Amino acid sequence: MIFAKELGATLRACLADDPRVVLLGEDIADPYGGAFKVTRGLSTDFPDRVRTTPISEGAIAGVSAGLALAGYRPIAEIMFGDFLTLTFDQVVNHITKYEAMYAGQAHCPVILRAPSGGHRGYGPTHSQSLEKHFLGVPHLRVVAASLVHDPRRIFAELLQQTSPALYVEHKLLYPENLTLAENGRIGGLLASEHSSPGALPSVFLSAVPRERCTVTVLAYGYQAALAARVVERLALEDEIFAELVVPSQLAPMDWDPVERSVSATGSLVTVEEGTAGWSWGTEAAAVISRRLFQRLRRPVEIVASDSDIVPSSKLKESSMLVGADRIDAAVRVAAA
Amino acid sequence: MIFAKELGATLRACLADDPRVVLLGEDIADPYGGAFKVTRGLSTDFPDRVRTTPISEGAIAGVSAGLALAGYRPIAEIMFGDFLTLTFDQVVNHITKYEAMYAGQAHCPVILRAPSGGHRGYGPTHSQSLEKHFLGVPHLRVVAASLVHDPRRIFAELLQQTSPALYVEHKLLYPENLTLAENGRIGGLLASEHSSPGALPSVFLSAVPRERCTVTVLAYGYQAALAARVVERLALEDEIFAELVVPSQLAPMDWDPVERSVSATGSLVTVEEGTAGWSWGTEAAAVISRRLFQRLRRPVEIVASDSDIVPSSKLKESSMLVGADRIDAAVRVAAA
Amino acid sequence: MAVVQGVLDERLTGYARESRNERLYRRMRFIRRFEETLLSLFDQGELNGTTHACIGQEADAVAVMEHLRDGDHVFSNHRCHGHYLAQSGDAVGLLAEIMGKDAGVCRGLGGSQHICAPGFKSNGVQGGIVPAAAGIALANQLSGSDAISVVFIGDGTLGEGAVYETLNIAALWRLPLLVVCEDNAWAQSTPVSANLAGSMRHRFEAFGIPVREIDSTDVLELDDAAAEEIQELRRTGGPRVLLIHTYRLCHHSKNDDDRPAAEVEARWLVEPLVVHGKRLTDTERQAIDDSVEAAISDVVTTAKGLA
Amino acid sequence: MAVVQGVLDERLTGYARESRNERLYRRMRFIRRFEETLLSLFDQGELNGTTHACIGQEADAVAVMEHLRDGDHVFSNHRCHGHYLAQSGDAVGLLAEIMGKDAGVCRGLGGSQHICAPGFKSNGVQGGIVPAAAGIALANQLSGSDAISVVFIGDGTLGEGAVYETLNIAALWRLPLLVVCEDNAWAQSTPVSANLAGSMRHRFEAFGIPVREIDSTDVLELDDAAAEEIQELRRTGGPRVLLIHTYRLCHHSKNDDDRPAAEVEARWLVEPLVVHGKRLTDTERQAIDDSVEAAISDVVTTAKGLA
Ligand SMILES: Cc1ncc(C[n+]2csc(CCOP(=O)(O)OP(=O)(O)O)c2C)c(N)n1
Ligand SMILES: Cc1ncc(C[n+]2csc(CCOP(=O)(O)OP(=O)(O)O)c2C)c(N)n1
Ligand SMILES: [Mg+2]
Ligand SMILES: [Mg+2]
Repeated sequence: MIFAKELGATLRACLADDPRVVLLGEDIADPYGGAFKVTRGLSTDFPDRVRTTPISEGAIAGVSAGLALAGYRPIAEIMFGDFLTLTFDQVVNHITKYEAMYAGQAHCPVILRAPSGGHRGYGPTHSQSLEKHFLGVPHLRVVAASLVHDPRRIFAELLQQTSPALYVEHKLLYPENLTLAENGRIGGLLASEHSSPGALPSVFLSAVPRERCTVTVLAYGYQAALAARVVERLALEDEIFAELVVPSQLAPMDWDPVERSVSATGSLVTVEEGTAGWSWGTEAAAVISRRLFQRLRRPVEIVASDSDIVPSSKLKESSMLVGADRIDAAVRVAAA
Repeated sequence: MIFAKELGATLRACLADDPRVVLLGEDIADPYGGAFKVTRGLSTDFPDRVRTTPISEGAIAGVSAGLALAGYRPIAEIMFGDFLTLTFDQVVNHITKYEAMYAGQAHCPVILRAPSGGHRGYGPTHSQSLEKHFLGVPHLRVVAASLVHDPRRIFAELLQQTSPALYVEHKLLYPENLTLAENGRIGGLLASEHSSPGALPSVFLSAVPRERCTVTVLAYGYQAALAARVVERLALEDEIFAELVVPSQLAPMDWDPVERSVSATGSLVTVEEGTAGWSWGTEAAAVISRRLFQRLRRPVEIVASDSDIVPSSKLKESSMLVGADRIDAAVRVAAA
Repeated sequence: MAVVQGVLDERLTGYARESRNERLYRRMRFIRRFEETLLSLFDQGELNGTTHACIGQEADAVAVMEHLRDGDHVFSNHRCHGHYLAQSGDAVGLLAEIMGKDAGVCRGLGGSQHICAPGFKSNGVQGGIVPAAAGIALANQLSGSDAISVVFIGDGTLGEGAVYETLNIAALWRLPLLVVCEDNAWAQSTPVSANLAGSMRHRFEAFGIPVREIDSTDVLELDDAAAEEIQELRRTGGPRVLLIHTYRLCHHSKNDDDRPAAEVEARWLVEPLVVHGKRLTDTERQAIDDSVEAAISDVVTTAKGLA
Repeated sequence: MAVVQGVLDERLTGYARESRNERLYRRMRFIRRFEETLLSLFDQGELNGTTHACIGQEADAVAVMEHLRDGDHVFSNHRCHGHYLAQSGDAVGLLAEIMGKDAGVCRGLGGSQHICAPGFKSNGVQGGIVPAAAGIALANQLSGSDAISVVFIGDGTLGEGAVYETLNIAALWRLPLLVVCEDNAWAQSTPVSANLAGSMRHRFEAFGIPVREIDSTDVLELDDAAAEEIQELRRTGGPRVLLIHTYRLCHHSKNDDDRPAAEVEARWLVEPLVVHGKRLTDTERQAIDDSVEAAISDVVTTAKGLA
């Protein structure tokens, strides 16, 4: 149940089940199978519909747009999420515009996949979590891979939609095991799920029932895995009880599960690896501060990486990026 | 004192005073002088340093980056702010990275100017206020033109810095008169200024002294001009007193003036023309909800345009974009 | 002409019984008068926003659309009215759209530069439509159809990197894409000489893409060229380029023309309606002009009456 | 070689007294052994992150840098070690950088792909460095200097639109820019044939830019070509292109090589050190190899000892 393999199997199933699915991306064809090997084996079995492209991120997105407008379901890999910058015009001025500006007469359900994030020493241009800049693009869904969401469900859902999506995959997830809920548990934590109609699911994780938790932690992607460990440890070692909410969809965001949790705990910590300022957590803080104005015990804590480049040096990188230590510290403060 | 003319005169003074200043952009040369005529006359007087470029926004930003790295002070016009999308890679992965990732051994003080905003019926790809996606890019200053800030001071300050900046100019400002404070007044409002060290100034506007105001309105650009009218009218007609804070710099944001005002009024409304969600006002709400957790009388109101395309039809456009009506309604609510 | 929106008016789109020469003249005249009417509606303050007329370039649109079929797709740019009218004949839908009406072809949301109808789309952001058109061509290739994808770009748009990224991919994958490059000598206020280094033709050929280059405002010449290129594209796979040197007679958008008056005047002598109009008798021409005029006037009345 | 960081080691950068052939061999050997050492340090787990070695392409870097002067500027890409070492000789600064040390040339912030030193910069994002290099060339032109700006790109980078946007501007404005395109036959896992349609040479010539094309791993041939191109660039203004067909002998970054073994083996027979090494006697070669070896070993020791 290695995440990279599961994701590859998901894409394989998409290709097998739906003849409209086309995979595009740099170096995604066999034998290489992509920089992170997610697509390995797929071009061998679906040579027409799994295509290595030239190094042209803008055109990858643009050709995907055309495919989608023509009824296909392109899933394009942008080798490093850092290079999503080169697709920004296509995403903002083309892909997400068509359906709305054409009064619903066209659809452009492009899915962009982007291996993202740091902690690997790849340096300033190969380690970023740039998804925050795509949040709030009208008509764009931003979705994050995590270990508690089955990629099969996510892609099945995305392929049901006619709207475009950006799916970010933190690189550190690839070698990890998917940890889906079994019998209401994930590892040492209670697990349950919330799905508002039309929204992708969020997962709740906590050591004890919500009523006994004094803080809500909202996190996605790899940071959600880090946060889960923190939540588990704080419960075991310090009897600090937190409920972790892990959404799969970051924007538009289904705030209901967060609101439900914070209504009980009275306190919120948001966690993300992107840089601080105008970030995912910012919107969470704004929304929850508004919705639960009188019920918040204390201000929302936003945990994000420093507003800076991601250094190459391991030491400097890990002090610049959010790690378990920062999460731990924030949860302790906010649980009080 | 027409804003477009003042801005043109500012750029002329920059060229005259500093031989390192170079202007680049599409159709900026004479006789055309730019799509909004801001640069008219400049290429005639500074033919080497005022250059019409091909239609290549990415390269305009990239060539500017090289000029800046080599010690020049490029000021590039992106004809419509909508096309900033095409400069996103240069801004995020090049221009704002160099100084930090090179450990201070290089500087890249590119200034991008971008005529932005709607209300002119130009349709979905020529009316946007995309600056929200540039907020929170580490090491990028985002600055907004307004009628209460002298562009001469802004550009003088930006040219003092070694960091890059995006300067957004709402198109509707061009034909308006600059309204700088005289004897502590702007029109019918009291005016004063706050400058934290190292930050660009913010202007305070109110009909009565702050102590008597029951709400703070935070707005920039053209929306600040709309908000000023609302503030003036509400005071005159309904004795609702608001203090308007108009920053010139949107990111990183100097929150002190906002905090100071809201400390007195206990209530905040933010106003921007960009679309709702992960917007400028979101960060304001998050920060002020935190800083003034116990002092806010009510949740922060964020006024932003609908999360949608900007329609071409005049009627549909004005109902989708923020206008005086929405500001008025929000201020009334928040003043209570 | 691929697909029709709403009710077609043969006074604008042509009659089965008329000669090829009459038909082509009528169709160009239609576009010309539509745009001139539009500009005067702007001047009268009846329209807001902006617009880019293709006055002087009507022959390109008409010639290309003559050879498209149902299933083919046209992607156009900011200067899309002529392309759209030649493709669809839908004058009322377009005018209502530019008037910002609900009855417009995109319910007034898109406006002048953002048009969508079966087999047709446009977007006002330069360059980015080219990969989209290639994606549509790829869809055709994958589904085994012989439909083609056509994209119109201007000389100035050769400044955008997206064009080259796409040429490379289209050539590598042999996509059934026809790029029609309308070189009208100017991009907004900038002459080709200040915008473009080297050779337009070689820009495409460097990717191994065949280029048919034609310096003409004669719709018959253009029609022949388009016919051959489109036939070759369907027969051999693509991509191909039709590079047309022409001229824009009107201002870029509205009231923004600083070009030398003598240059513009000289081009009025060889504009498509003049060149092709000579092939008709005065009576034939007058008859068409009158019927187009009446039809356009009906279009305006109809569009004004719509919600 | 333009500028030197810290203390130069002539065992690596060359001695005034030695012959041109010895010097060129030494300088290539330096780069080769630096990178091989780097790869083994990675294997030993001494380094983290990633790296792209230029093993097989050393002659390009050495040939070009021989003809640069103070004031010239080099912009390089992800595969920048050879360029940087040939330009600066600063092995300790680079190794310390890749080790993530404060003593590194960018204090460990940039790492392998993001190097800055006087007259040199690199960035690991393909394409976007080309306009920056053009901007530096424009700065030189504006200030009336005869300094030039050099940018290195790979064959695969011809996929990026930014390259073409810049070629157009550089040609229009006659910027003193030398584009060195190192075609090493592969881009990561993708052969040129799957990445590039048409002709590399024509891609540049379409912009009216002169191209010097050379299929060689012989540093003397490359050195002559670079000398002429750079001289012409300074004399006549720019831009110019030096298009080198060469080969990457190592994997793309680390342990990612699926190329046909026979293809790679064949290229080992004509790699720069073999080709040029034949011009030296065994004794001469051995002497250089030994001195480079000792110096590299000192570099490693020194770098390891730094904070
Ligand atoms: C990405 C982008 N940049 C700039 C513009 C503004 N603009 C609109 S039309 C135009 C000139 C286009 O010239 P050309 O491609 O020759 O087409 P023409 O207008 O001559 O038909 C420009 C610069 C735009 N629409 N999109
Ligand atoms: C914009 C961007 N896209 C993708 C990559 C990932 N990448 C790094 S090197 C490389 C291949 C480059 O090939 P080429 O230009 O031929 O240079 P070479 O590696 O062969 O020296 C790719 C795709 C990148 N660094 N930047
Ligand atoms: Mg043109
Ligand atoms: Mg290569």
